[in-house]
Amino acid sequence: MTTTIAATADEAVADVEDGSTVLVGGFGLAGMPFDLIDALIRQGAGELTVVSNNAGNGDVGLAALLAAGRVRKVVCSFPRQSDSYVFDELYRSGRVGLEVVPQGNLAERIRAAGAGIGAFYCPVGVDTSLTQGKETREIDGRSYVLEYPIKGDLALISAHRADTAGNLVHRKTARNFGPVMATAATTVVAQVTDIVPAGGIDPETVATPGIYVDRLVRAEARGLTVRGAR
Amino acid sequence: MTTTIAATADEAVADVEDGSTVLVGGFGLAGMPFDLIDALIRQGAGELTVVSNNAGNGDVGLAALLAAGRVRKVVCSFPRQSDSYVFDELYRSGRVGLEVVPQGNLAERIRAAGAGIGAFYCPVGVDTSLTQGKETREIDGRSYVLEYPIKGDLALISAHRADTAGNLVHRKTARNFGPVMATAATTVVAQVTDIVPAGGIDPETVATPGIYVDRLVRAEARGLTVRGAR
Amino acid sequence: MTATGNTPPKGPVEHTGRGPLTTEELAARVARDIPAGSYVNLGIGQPTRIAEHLPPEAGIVLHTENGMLGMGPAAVGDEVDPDLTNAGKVPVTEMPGASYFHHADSFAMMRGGHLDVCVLGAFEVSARGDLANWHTGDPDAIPAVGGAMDLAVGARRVLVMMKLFARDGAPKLVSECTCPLTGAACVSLVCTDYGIFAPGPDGVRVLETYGATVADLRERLSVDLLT
Amino acid sequence: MTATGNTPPKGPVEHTGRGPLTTEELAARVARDIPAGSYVNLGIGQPTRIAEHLPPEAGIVLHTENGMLGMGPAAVGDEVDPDLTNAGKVPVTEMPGASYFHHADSFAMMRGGHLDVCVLGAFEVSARGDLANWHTGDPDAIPAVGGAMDLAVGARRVLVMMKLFARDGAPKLVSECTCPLTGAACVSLVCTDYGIFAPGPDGVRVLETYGATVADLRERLSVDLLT
Repeated sequence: MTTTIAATADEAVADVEDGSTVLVGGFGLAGMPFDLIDALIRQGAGELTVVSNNAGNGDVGLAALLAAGRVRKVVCSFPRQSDSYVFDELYRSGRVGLEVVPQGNLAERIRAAGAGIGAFYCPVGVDTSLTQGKETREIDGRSYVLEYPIKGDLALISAHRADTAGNLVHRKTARNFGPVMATAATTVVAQVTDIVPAGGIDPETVATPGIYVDRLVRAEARGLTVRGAR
Repeated sequence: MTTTIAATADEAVADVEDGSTVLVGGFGLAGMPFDLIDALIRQGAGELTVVSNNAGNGDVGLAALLAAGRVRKVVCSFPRQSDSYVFDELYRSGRVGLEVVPQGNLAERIRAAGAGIGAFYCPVGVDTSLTQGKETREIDGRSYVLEYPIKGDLALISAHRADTAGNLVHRKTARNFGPVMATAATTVVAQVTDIVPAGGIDPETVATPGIYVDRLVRAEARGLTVRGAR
Repeated sequence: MTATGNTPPKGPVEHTGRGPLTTEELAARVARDIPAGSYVNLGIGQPTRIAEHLPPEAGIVLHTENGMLGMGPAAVGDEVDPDLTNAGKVPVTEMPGASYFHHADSFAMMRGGHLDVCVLGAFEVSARGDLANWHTGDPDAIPAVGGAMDLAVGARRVLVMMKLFARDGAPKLVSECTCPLTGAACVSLVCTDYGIFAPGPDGVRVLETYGATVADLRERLSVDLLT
Repeated sequence: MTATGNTPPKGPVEHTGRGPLTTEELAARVARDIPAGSYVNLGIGQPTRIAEHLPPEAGIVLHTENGMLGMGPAAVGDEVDPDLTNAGKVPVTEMPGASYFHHADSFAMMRGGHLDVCVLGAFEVSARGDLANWHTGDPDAIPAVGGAMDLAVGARRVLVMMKLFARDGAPKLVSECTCPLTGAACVSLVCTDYGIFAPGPDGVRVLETYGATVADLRERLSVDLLT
């Protein structure tokens, strides 16, 4: 249904429930929806399963959500980074669960959820510990593992610009997981730096069509992506 | 490897072999690579399997290739149109084979070939005659059919503009199968109306990255898409 | 014409002081069933006419499976652009807020259940909501499915717009489809010239009739009609 | 330094009048093995350095799995843009002819076999070309795979760039990997400071040595070396 524009990030995430699965865009800090994560921390929902490429950097964004004790489990490809100390401590003390998924499988499984694909045979990770116990099949002489969709109750993403129809354009490698996560969650919230009237974005350049976006909110400030960066 | 620019459409398809599977872009006439098909007719390869949404309109494009007797089998979603008389006659007289594939399955199976997916479970066509004999599976209470990739030896597509790095931008609904077919064939040839230097296309707007495009050729004239249209 | 009061009627509304709906009236009737703000795919043929009856202020966005959201009306004169057509290959226009995407993305959008409504024509619909609209079953016909099967599973609500009776008088709302199926148990609502019906696992519920009573329709249909 | 004459040598080329390759020399050596016009993904860490040794006129296009083709050198000063990084999250630049795409498209590109070459670091490579580069096997380590497994299956040729021996002197080219695998039988070429090796179903073929003879390496490695 129609994309709505929330007055604040707090309003945009006001109805998140405990136990939700939240897809969080971004690759490291690029494309990370900082305002929305901060609002989610204020909103207070807990027992969350977070699906994202990483598990937080420094003390901001996902790391702050983790530090607030709101996350039960992280599904990601690369939790361990030089500044992932918040996650590291929680994980080592058994206070957060972890499912490690190869990065491309993470993206493709999210796409499958958004594209109505029930499961797919993937050649990545065959004969490795990350696919142990998963169903395998030989197709045309090659081995594949059966992978299932990852769907979210909520997706929080960041984009460069939106129009009032909810169409999004992204910027450089900050695009990363945004367009895919937007297809795969019941409620999709995007923070953007600017919202222009419908017709203000060239229809050929839309990377995330408005049909996928439920709520928009203007990010308070651009350049947040470098706060705490290393 | 690097995209090359062919001087003529004939040069671009000079090495097509008998028995090839050829993915042909376009939806009706929009995005149909007329120059390349005409060159393929002159080149003479036969016993082709053609994968395309339709099976030709009027006497041009795919219809001309069919009329020349070069096609053994058509894999498509919608052969029957008010002006598909060339195909209709060949089919009724048993001179061309036909595999009908739901349109979205056609696109997704081509994508799977390009994306290294071995097979996927699809909810389309369950309990219909088009999926009879195919493997099915219940996943989370819903029925799915196992669908396999469709790969081409050659893809012939049309785009609006290219740069010398092989990046393509398309135009409106003429984009249709082009970006997907470009991922799924051993050799990909694109006819375009214009070729600009690398850097002449905004990197955010590329719909078909150059890595997928082997050969470019300038279309002799724009507006060919209306020749014989109805 | 329809019951829009605060107290919904218990049974079907019988519009008997008139004839069955004309195609244009039916298109308008279906249009009223599409909520404001919906993303909608209108199938080739009669459903295309619904577009003219959608109020512009409702902000309904049309999808065409050949790769566009925000499709506008049919193109006329200088607007005609061979690169911009609908799924029926008819030249169309673009609305503000439109977007283009390739076929795999377009059908992922459908298959993933992101469209709110699609409206399709039909040869037959069964009491449980099976849809037959791609093949008459005539062994001499050249099979052609297009996006019909994808659409049948690809919207939250699948509406059928059709005449209730074929030219020979045979009902098209049936106990079991005789034509090859497009999709099983996928139709939410059947909108016809003689009435609006909701098929389902328990049978067909009549919501409205036009130019006929429920009793009249019971005589002409072989399906049980729930009220 | 390498044999580029018209008559290729029958056995490996032993470069014994010198020490093993420095990291920079190794990066340059690997760079020479990447054909002009290739699409290449350079893994995080040492392989990143190969970029500096690719001749600009070769038209080699770099892919970064976070969604870009046509990646340029690391960004300096005003070029730094938080929205433009490589897979190691280091700010980079954009070359003419670049393109951006989302993660699913980026990994489809890899998984579909469209990259000509990727170069990865490794903890261990086995004689048949198994790769271990994502996890040391240390039970206390936090597992983190990133795109390693996708890259291992996602290029026509997978090159490994590593030192031949770990700090403790243990060989990293082994009969069987002891670390958890990233991919099985996926490595085409192992480029090390002491030599270039081609693993395969029949065992490891030595192509070149640096600062050591094949005989020297046979003494220090537990794998059979074919010549």
